[in-house]
Amino acid sequence: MYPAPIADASPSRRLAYRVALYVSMLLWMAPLIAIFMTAARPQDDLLAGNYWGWPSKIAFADNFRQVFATSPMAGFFVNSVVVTVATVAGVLVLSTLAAVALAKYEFRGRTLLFAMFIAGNFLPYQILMIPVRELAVGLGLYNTVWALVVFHTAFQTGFATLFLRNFIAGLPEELFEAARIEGASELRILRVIVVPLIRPALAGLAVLVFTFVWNDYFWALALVQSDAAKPLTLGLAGLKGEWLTAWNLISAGALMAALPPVLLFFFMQKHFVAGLTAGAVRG
Amino acid sequence: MRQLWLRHQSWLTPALLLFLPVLLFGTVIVASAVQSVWFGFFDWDGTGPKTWVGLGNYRELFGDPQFLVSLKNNVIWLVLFLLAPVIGLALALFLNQNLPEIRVVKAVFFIPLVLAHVIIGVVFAWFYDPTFGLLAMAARAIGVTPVAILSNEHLVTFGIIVAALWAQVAFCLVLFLAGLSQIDHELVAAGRLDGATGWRLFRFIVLPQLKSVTFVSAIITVIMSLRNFDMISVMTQGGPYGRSTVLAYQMYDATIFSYRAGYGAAIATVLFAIMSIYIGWFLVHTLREERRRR
Amino acid sequence: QQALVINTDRSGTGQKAAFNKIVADFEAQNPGVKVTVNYSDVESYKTSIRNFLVTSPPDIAFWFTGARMRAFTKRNLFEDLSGFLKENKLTDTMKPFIPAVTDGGKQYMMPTNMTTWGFYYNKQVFDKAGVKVPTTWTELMTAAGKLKASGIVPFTIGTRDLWANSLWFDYLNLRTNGLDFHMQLMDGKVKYTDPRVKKVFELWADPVKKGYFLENASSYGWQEGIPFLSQGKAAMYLLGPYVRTSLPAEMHANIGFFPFPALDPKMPNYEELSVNGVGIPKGAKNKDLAKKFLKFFAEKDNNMLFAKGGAVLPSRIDVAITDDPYAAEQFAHAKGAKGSSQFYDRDTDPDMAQAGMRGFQEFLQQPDRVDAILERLESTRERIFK
Amino acid sequence: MASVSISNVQKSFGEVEILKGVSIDIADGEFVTLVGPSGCGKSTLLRMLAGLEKISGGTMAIDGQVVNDLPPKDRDIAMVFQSYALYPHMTVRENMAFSLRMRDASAEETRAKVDRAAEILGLGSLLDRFPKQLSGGQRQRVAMGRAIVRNPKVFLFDEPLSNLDAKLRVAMRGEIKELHQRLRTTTVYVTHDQIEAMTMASKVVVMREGRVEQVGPPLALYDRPGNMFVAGFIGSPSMNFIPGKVSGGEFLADCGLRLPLPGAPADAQRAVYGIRPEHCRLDPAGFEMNVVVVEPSGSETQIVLRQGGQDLVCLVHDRVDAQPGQAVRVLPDRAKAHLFDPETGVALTF
Amino acid sequence: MASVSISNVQKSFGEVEILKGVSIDIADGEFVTLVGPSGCGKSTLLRMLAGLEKISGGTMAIDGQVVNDLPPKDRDIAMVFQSYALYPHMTVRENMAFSLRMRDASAEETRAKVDRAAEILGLGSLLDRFPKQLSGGQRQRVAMGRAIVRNPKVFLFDEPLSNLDAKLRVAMRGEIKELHQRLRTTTVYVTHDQIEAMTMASKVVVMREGRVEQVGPPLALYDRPGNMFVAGFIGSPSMNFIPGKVSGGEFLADCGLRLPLPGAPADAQRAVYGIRPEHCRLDPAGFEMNVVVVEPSGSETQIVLRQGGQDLVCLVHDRVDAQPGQAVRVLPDRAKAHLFDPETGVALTF
Ligand SMILES: Nc1ncnc2c1ncn2[C@@H]1O[C@H](COP(=O)(O)OP(=O)(O)OP(=O)(O)O)[C@@H](O)[C@H]1O
Ligand SMILES: Nc1ncnc2c1ncn2[C@@H]1O[C@H](COP(=O)(O)OP(=O)(O)OP(=O)(O)O)[C@@H](O)[C@H]1O
Ligand SMILES: [Mg+2]
Ligand SMILES: [Mg+2]
Repeated sequence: MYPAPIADASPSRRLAYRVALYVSMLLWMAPLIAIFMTAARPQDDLLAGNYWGWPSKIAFADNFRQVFATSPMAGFFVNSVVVTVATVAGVLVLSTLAAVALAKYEFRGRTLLFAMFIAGNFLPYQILMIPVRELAVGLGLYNTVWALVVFHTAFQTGFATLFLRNFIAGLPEELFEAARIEGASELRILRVIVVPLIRPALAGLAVLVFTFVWNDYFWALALVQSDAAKPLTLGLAGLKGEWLTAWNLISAGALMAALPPVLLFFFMQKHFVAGLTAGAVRG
Repeated sequence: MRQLWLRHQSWLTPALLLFLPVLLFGTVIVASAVQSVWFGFFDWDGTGPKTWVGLGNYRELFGDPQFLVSLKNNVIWLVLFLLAPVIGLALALFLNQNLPEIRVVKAVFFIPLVLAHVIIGVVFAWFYDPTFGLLAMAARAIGVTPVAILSNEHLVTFGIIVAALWAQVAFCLVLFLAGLSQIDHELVAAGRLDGATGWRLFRFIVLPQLKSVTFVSAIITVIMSLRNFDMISVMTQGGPYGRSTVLAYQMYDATIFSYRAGYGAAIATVLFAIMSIYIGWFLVHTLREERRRR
Repeated sequence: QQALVINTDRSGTGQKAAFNKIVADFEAQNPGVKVTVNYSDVESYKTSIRNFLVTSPPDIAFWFTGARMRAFTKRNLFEDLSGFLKENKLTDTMKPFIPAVTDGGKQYMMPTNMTTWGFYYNKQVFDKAGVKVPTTWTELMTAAGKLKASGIVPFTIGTRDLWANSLWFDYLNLRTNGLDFHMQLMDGKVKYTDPRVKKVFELWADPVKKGYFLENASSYGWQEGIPFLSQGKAAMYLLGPYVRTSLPAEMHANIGFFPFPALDPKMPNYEELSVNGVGIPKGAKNKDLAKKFLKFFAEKDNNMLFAKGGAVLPSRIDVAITDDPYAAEQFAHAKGAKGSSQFYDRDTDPDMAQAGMRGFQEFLQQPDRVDAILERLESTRERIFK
Repeated sequence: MASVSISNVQKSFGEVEILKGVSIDIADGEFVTLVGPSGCGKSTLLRMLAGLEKISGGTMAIDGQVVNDLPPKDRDIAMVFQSYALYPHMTVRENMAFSLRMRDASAEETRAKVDRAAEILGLGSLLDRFPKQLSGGQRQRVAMGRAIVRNPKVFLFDEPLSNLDAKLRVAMRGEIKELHQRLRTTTVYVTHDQIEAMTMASKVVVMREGRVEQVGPPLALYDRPGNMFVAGFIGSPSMNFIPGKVSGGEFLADCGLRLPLPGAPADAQRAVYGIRPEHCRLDPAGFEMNVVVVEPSGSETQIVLRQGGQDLVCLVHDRVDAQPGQAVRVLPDRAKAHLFDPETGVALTF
Repeated sequence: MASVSISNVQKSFGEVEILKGVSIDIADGEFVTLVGPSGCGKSTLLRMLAGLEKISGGTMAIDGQVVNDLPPKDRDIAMVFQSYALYPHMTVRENMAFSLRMRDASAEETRAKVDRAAEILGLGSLLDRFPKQLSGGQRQRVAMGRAIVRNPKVFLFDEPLSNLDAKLRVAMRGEIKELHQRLRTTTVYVTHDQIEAMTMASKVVVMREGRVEQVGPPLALYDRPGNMFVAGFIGSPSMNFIPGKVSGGEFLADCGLRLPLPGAPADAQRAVYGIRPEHCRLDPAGFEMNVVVVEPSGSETQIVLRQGGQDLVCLVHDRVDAQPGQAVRVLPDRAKAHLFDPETGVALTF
């Protein structure tokens, strides 16, 4: 509630605040507006140097059509969806298991394992590139979407475990004890008590992991090369084409790539923010 | 069997629960990290046979002018990136009001968070374009010769940092808004009654309550600053002439373009070592917090 | 049902369309064969080929020739195609390009096409400034001076991706020191601090210091340099045919071409000619079918179709593109060469190439640092070619 | 020290009207307690007095000066919160010195004042601790210390003892009372604890749903509640309410009991008969009821009786040897009975 | 229903010994309350009985069967937690049905049992609500409902009412008592509320620092506390303790007062004289003391008196018209006085 609520301020101050709010919002969003404008521009505008002026015509649809025509974007999109959805599902399951174990059971090495998940989560992941690639090859997963799924699942499980553990640790111990007294086995407790109760956290986590994985470029580059397995970000790089300066198309593709996480974010804003917060600071 | 289960249940249950996650995380992440450190002792092109060179890579590294540039840039990143929590906090204070539309406004401010860094990099590269970019146009409009930020060896790193800050500020903003929502109103009320207003109320009453959020966002910001790669790759590819590289990028560049996986691994190891300080710091903090709560 | 997997980086619109047609024709001719083509963009392909050749080799892979090819043949990752080429008489019909695909006397790839390099210029701009197509270095410099005076950028260029810039070095070196010296330098046998190399940089420094190049070139990717040319803000661009393919067809008429002018009248006419090829990875599953495809691909019509798609030159000397004056011009240009190198980053070690191109980028921006740059390149050379 | 005058104060949060015209006058040095069910607006009123909430209507004056638009820091008021609201990152000394520091008091002055307050409250040895190193009672004391260092015009307390356990609550109650006797600072004290309200104040204000129900000295409220709400709210266990009608100088309850009346109200009037548990005694002269529960607690025994669907709670100071189900005779103390209007709840005088 | 026998039970957390040998026998159907200061190990003992904590030493038996190594679900025990521990994501019905579901009871059986429990507790109309849609008292009732559906051998309650406000606490206390009278299930009830402990149980166990101090029926503990700790702990306000010595059939307090003794202990013996506030009355025959505080609460008045540095709290049922500072005469009820050994605190019999 700090600073003083603007609702209590004088009308002129309230107006000034609103104006400042909208101006800053506009400035903040300028880069996004730029993408939007560019995606609406015909190629000729760019060649003619009309980068920021009003588009000579609104070529949104044309650009998108061309994006799909000149590249297997539809396929990339599907790959992205497969990788992201499979990863999210896997991460949710694995991290729930690990988080419960780390939050609610006492055993030797618990702190160590917990520390391992935290540390792994903050690793400069670039250092994993070569060994992970070798591992993918060894498992016969190289150049398939499953290589991405396996890597992302493993990496995000670290983060998700840290995050869920905090959340689960906040669940009252009595719920577990009550269930135990009432005759529930440990697995049953997990299923009928823990999972329903952490559903909001799982939702937040799902959105977060979704954005992380969806936006990944580096690992797609390292683990996948054929069109059949490329996700959207990598496909987007392909949009640069060999001989094209098609910023309008790249913008259109970028918009397309940005759309799912942005939409998801808008629909799940509450969970997303709660999730991010819980992941960082226990509230 | 039942007896056995009963006797050992206390550790068997967590063991069963942890088996898969730890196996996966251990083999893919932890083992790979260890392996990467190991590779740093070899001369290796990434596909062919490896030659043991011991500390050779490191010896070369510390004499490599490019490495010093990267290191210096890393320090700049680290310091400037810490503006993110500061700006994020200021913005959070600014946005922490009750207006009907504030939810939407906040959401808009959060958006950079969900955008791919690749996309952000591309957008900012246009923004800086010395001929057609908005920045150049603005400069010309006020009669100043535009500076080609991404071509200027002194400015380039700052230019990229600004782009990366955009996303990072959004991140800190989310955290601080959450932190502000958990401020104890009674403490603020007590502070007001005690005569604190404005800056002093913030400094003595509000800020101390945000300590934990501040710590977390600062540490994560530091780690992000050390990890940043995508932006550099998209905006300058380390240029001009390697002046905007950081360790993460140099490692990639060495491995991919120069075919020197062993050398790259050594760079990664150095980066890892630097980051370990912060990871360790964070760990200690978290675990202590943990113990305090119990 | 037989499957054939092809990995390629020829993903430009025109070439892709052409190749898709060739594939479709092949499938039609060979019922029961299913061809899968994986298109990649060039930059990521450079990374991924090193992985997939080792780990999950396709049946056919496109690649650069020369040093870039040898990097793999050295490690025995490509199938020996000497027999195949000979059987199909391709050693004759593709004769000029065979050295590029040869390593240790054996051929490992089949040349697919060739790329020529030279100056692309805006005809209207030249006319307006009263500039003629230069044939000597002096003329080029005079023309540039004139253009500069009338407010036009003489040379546009984008060096963010590094490679476009090395054309200047390659050509100046070929024109001053000749092909042998150039190749020795590429092979790491000559010091970068050699006075002959310095000489090249002295020449190069002249237009750089006079501000003939696009300002802030390193802010732009090579493609981003092209609009300056097409919009008439710049007059020339030393590059490949992509200049034209990037532009809409109606602009082509305004874009002219001339070779890198002569410097030393005594020096033979060496050119930079890049040969692209296609090979069969050692680990390919379906080598016979792959060869069958290559044979089909090498047929006159297909070879030409593919070249036209990319606005490049076919790899067979017995086909001629007659319906396109531009192509004919390029062909003549290539034919007139007394000898050729491929390209800086295809001729020298990749590690060296990366360091070298970065040095050229710095030179373009900070010509005064030439000595420091060369010192650095020399120490890199010593490390790599020890 | 100052008088406080609250006249017809209103407060709305958006559409919702929370305070519907509250008027209270507090004399200089007086100790007033504010009681009422949860959500009736006690805290809101207090916070408005402190300047933490805007005043939607009416006026508040301290020492004759209208403070409606004065910011908190200019009102010279100290407040003790239910959660104590100690600054967790400051030591006890710093907590107590904070308001002086905000007023840019000199170091010596601050030190002197804090030391004096610490002495009064017996906090001397705790000055360097942090709040989390203190027990509940100690924290409470620090919160008071923070209030008294400033020597403000008015003390406000918002349920200051509700987080303490029973024994400590009793002790702290005594301390606060003693403190008031010593400093004589005008005090407004919000509580939901009966005993606190009754024993501490010279004046009790009973609120309900944003209105003042009754104001008066504690025993006056106990003895002469103005209406059923106050009657039921003050006193524990609550007053028994028995519906019925007046008939021939007696009260004829609907359950059939005939109850003695203190005066002689109009006949045939429907009314509610109120009698406190402690004013019923077991007496052979009484009427018969069945025992439902007997709860001896050592010093006294609470008995729940039932007859014709009507429950009656009785509190007696003796041990009672009655078993549930057994019939006993009970007699209300006629002088202590109350009658209320069944519609309006207003006390009937007769 | 079953008997519970706890013999010499010990518990350590790491190095710290929390329970130092506790023995309690509980008969079938009995209602036992466990009281003691915070941290004395009440909850720990209860949790050990439920199987939630390992037993470090001694044995616990339910119905004669040693349960030391039995997991909670096999002990047939139901527990009501202070926080109620309702499953927030389940409706009231699902909450109550949970244990039956875990035992794979049939749908009809479950429905029948839940409906019956809901009826007993008056929860019928709330069955489809979620816990957060319930008031505190309703939640408490659901928690009990959850316990009774199973018809377990033993009920355990850990401060089940401490989250409720005073009025509701009284009401729920009655309900639990009534329920026990109806079901007659063996019950162990932890509380820190005097009144609860005294009024609900047939047996009270007073614990201190991991040991049992005294076990007995409530009034026996009130009337004959075994030691000073129990004497001070049971009863509110606490018993007054006055150090001094026995001298000539009288008690000569250190403060100079001469107090009457019920019997005739040995002379010159040093002792502590204990008298409850409610057993002191104002009486012209008494000795003189000065009034410090007078706290009338309506039905009774608490007076703090002082003499020679000795405080005495008095609780009288009348209004007292005394002012602080004034001298009054007070007389302890000789028959209700206690004597304790000043060293060991043990009650002296005489
Ligand atoms: N900031 C606010 N916005 C909206 N309603 C509020 C706000 N603060 C309080 N209320 C409402 O005002 C009413 C009175 O609240 P208040 O806190 O004054 O009650 P109270 O008498 O102090 O109750 P309690 O005894 O529970 O502390 C409640 O219904 C509450 O919900
Ligand atoms: N898991 C544990 N580990 C270590 N010590 C514990 C643990 N649980 C309880 N204790 C300690 O055991 C002692 C007894 O705790 P317990 O909860 O039984 O007290 P209690 O009598 O129920 O107190 P209260 O009235 O406050 O609930 C306390 O000192 C407590 O700190
Ligand atoms: Mg309140
Ligand atoms: Mg307890």
